[in-house]
Amino acid sequence: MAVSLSGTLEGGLADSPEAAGARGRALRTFLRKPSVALSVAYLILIALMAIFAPVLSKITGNDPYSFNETALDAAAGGIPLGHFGGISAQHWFGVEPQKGRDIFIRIAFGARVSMLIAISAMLITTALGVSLGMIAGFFGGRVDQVISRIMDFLMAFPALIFMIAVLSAIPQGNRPLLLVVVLSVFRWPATARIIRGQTMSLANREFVEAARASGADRLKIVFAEVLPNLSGTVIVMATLAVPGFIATEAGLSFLGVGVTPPTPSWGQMIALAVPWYSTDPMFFAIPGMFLFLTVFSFTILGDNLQRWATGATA
Amino acid sequence: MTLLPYLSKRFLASVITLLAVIFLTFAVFFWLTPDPAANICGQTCTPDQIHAIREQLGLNQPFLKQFWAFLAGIFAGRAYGAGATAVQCSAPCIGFSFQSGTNVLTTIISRLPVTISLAAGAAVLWLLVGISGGMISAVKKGTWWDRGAMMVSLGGISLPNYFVALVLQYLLVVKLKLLPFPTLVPFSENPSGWFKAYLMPWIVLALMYAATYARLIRANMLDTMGENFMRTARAKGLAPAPILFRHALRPSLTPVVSLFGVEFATLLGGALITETVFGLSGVGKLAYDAIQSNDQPVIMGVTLVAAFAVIIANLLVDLAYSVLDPRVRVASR
Amino acid sequence: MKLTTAPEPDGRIGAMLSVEGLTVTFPALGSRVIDDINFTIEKGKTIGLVGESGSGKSMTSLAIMGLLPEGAAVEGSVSYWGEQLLGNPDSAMRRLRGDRIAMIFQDPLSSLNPYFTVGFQIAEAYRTHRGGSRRQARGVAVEAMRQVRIPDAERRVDHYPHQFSGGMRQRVMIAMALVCQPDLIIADEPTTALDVTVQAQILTLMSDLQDSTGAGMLFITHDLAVVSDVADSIVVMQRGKTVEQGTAEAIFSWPESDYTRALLAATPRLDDIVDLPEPLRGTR
Amino acid sequence: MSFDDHTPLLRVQNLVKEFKQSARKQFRAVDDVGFDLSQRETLGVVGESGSGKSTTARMVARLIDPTSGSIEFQGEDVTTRTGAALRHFRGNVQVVFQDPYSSLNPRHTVEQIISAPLRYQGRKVSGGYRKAVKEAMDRVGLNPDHSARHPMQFSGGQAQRIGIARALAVEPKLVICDEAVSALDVSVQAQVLDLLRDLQREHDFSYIFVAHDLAVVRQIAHKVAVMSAGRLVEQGPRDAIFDNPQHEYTRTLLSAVPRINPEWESARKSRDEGNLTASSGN
Repeated sequence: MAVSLSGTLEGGLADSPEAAGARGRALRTFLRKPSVALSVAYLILIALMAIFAPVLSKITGNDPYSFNETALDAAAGGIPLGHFGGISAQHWFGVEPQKGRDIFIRIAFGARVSMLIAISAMLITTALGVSLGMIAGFFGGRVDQVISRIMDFLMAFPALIFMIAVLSAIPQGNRPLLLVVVLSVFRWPATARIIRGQTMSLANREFVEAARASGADRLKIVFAEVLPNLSGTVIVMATLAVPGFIATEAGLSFLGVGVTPPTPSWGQMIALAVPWYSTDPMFFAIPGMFLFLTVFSFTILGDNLQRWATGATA
Repeated sequence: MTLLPYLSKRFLASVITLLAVIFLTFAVFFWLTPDPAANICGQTCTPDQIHAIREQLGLNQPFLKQFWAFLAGIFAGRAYGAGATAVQCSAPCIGFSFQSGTNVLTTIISRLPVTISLAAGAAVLWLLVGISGGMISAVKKGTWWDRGAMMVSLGGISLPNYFVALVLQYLLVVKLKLLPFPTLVPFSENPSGWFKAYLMPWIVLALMYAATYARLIRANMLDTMGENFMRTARAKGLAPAPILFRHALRPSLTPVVSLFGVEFATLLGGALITETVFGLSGVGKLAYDAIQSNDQPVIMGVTLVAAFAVIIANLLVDLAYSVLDPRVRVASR
Repeated sequence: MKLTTAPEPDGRIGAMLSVEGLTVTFPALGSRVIDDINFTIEKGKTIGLVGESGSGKSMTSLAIMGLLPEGAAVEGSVSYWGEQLLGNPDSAMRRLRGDRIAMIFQDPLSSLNPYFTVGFQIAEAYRTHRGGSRRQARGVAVEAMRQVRIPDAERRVDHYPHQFSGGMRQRVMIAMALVCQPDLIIADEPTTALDVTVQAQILTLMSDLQDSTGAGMLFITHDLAVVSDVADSIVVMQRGKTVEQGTAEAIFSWPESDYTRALLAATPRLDDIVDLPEPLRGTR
Repeated sequence: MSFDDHTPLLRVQNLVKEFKQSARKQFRAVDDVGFDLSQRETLGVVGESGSGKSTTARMVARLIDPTSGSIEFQGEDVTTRTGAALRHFRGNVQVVFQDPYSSLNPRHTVEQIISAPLRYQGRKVSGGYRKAVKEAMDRVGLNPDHSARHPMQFSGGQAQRIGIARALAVEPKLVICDEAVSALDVSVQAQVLDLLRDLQREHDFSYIFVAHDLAVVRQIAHKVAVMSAGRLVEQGPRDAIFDNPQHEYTRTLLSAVPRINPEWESARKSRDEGNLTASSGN
């Protein structure tokens, strides 16, 4: 006779803080981490610089295009007057040798361009990557074969060389838009591959079978059951895509095929600084530092988001 | 042998990918280059000179015909122009440079040694630094070393290589005068000079990959250390060394091989920038110069050779993967 | 070289293994995982450690082997032939592990390294403690595989774990444990992951091997029917504490603690008579 | 086709399932399985790993498409039904899985999980979904106030009760339990089996109860089907199968099940009865 015993043996209710509270607390601990806090602060600064670049231009009285010969030492081959590349009250980050354009305002407008390109490319690759990744992962079969072959093909391509070739062959036209398209074409497989893998494992989970057994059709299953479990990964992939794009755009501009002058871009500024690297090192150090710190901050953010996302849903 | 059907399918996929690459590259250049003929004969050009060039290079043919001729050129060689002025170009022929008129393929092959020694040296560097750094971080998980190494690796990933190149040159060459400015000198003539010339380019190219590999090895090692068979190894009374280097490292290395296949595609891009900054006349610099002077055949040639190398690398990686992992190599009972 | 009976202990004092007041806590987490566990194991005898998940039975075995996870604090005493083990440096414990005290784990699928042949992994235990050439160790591995009745051992010694069924892999685990003729075998749920017919064979094999080698055994399981079959005496654990312990006959014939009685009552039996609702023939 | 009193709730005939093992070879996981099931009746399906018992259950739940054979539910053939017609069948059949944490969406709250089948079937419930969820939770012994929590915040036994509440909320006729208690501790297992029996009594559920543990099946099955290597080796009323097995495999299976030493059992029982009579009325 099987005795039914209520309560004596069963483990107590697992200690369960309110669901919302847990996520809120996790967010607070996430932000308290020094590296994350610094990165977020820096990125906010860069975003403000980018957004208010025109305002800053009015305040400082400098614009990214006009030459200021007065700040240059004509006798010494046009290197900026004063040390540290001509840093002064008027020119907070100094001026360019020979041309004398103000570096601070060019950094601000440069931030504007590269953030614009990086974020729009990220939006495209995330949308493309998530949808194609989910379709391939969830429906499998021939659809998966086709999408996977395309992804393999694109990933087997020496992207940088091909981008350079394409961009160099189209001299005119809206450069930023062209860059966004070219960057997105080669980057979406990276997101799609991860999303496809996760969708496949989620699709085999029993809670999807339970939904099917309860009469849910495919669309409901994809959006109501599978997608919520992918949100962590999507955020991480999107965050990590941005620094990738910023670095690649800067690389292309450095090689002269990205953002073409006169629109400033950090990569382009570094390229201009190459001939002066020994005589005026600040000229390449300043855009270089900004580029590095921006990519570094996004990468730290993405890395910590990844740990937080896997932690939250583990 | 279960391997044969798998590999033959994989080889076929590679051939298809290569053909697709050739087609796409040719198509892009066909539609994008303004006017190759005008480009060849330079500014002082009369219309009929341009016409003659267009005739000789078959540029007025429809797209598919030109592509077919180009494809035939790669696999069987082709002749440009007709009769006495015909120029023979043996297979695999990618055409002649607009600028120098030399055979594109021979130029690329002549530049290969520089790129190979750059890439090979960098590979040795990043594998050593990456794998050992990753392992130490995994073993010393949570210590200041681990946190520091991981932060440095994040930095390594974020540092643009041309910026690192400039910083190194400024510090090591200009300021501290430890190294000469990299000037190419053949290994046979002066090995130490060769080594000094390549040291900075190796560091610049290897930096990002060393960081990526360190993070990957660390993650793999930590996963593997959590496996049950590690507990079995400890319960058998093995010393820490065999536990680490045999039972933990072996499973962690296999994913590294597959990452190499994916990373190889970006390696050539990295080499291009590194060679350009340091002025090393490798295939990368060749591509960069061709881009500056809009020399389409050379750009196309480098792209095809690079794509070919990437496809071969991925094929070799798949082969290595199936040999390395017994569960793939040996079918179950 | 045949696996003979373990060498007679040359007059060593005390029980082969005695555990007194064993307590394991995780100070950082403020949790007490096992609390004041006491038992002794004699040569040739089997102690059954029974309890539900979270009772701390596996943690007890890891404490004895010195394989506790990071951050664990151990109190009390674990002595082997009178020699204290707790607090030993890992290098000293390593000499015992796999040689004098061996372990068998629950999940045969994940307890073997997929990248090395089974022969290598068995021989590895032998060479670590007995040395000898690679070829000689391979011979010992083949012999050990025959000992645990793995057919065609000579050929299968070079196979990989994924080429064996669950039951066969568990036999490999047992061979690995026995290859140095240990005094004590700790088996943590060795048959839980196996089908019932395979479990029967493995249990028979383990008791035969215990008879032939005279080793003592600590058998950990949640299944009362299995433990009644295997153990000479039993320790019943709940949430880290011993609720009752005694000979198998005492525990099963006159259980004293409420928890043991509740467990016995809750354990389903093949001959239970259960009143079920009457099915409705046809359907409304 | 109407159904009268003699048609069983479920009739499965010649069910076969083949999987593609390699280019040429097909692996037959289920080979010509058939059985009937009446209302408020439990069929125990036992067998070892690889016997095809789980595949059979998933075919009946129409989670996997059979290679051949027929499944009749309330007299109507549902083997190949799809779309709206299938939804009626889905409304009457629910599944409870082995691993509670894998069968409950970690990102959904308990309320969303339990009400999901109702929403997916577009069922209108008097008093709204929230009321139905609270009732179901209460009936399976869960605290209704916890309906906003996520599955990870519950113990194994409670998570399994959420799965049962999900099935209960839809008021199905047939509940397919695929190793539903195998992952639970013995004490919790006993309580869940108790709950399933009570629900059967109250709601006339029929169960297909798949398990590898014969002693567990003994607690709940009216009749038992024994499977081995995809084939149905023996089928019959519970007592006949357990006390007088005909097929060689069934006998081997039963003899392999470990038993508590009979003398100790009878010693304990007689002592307990002694206590009961001595201090009757407690």
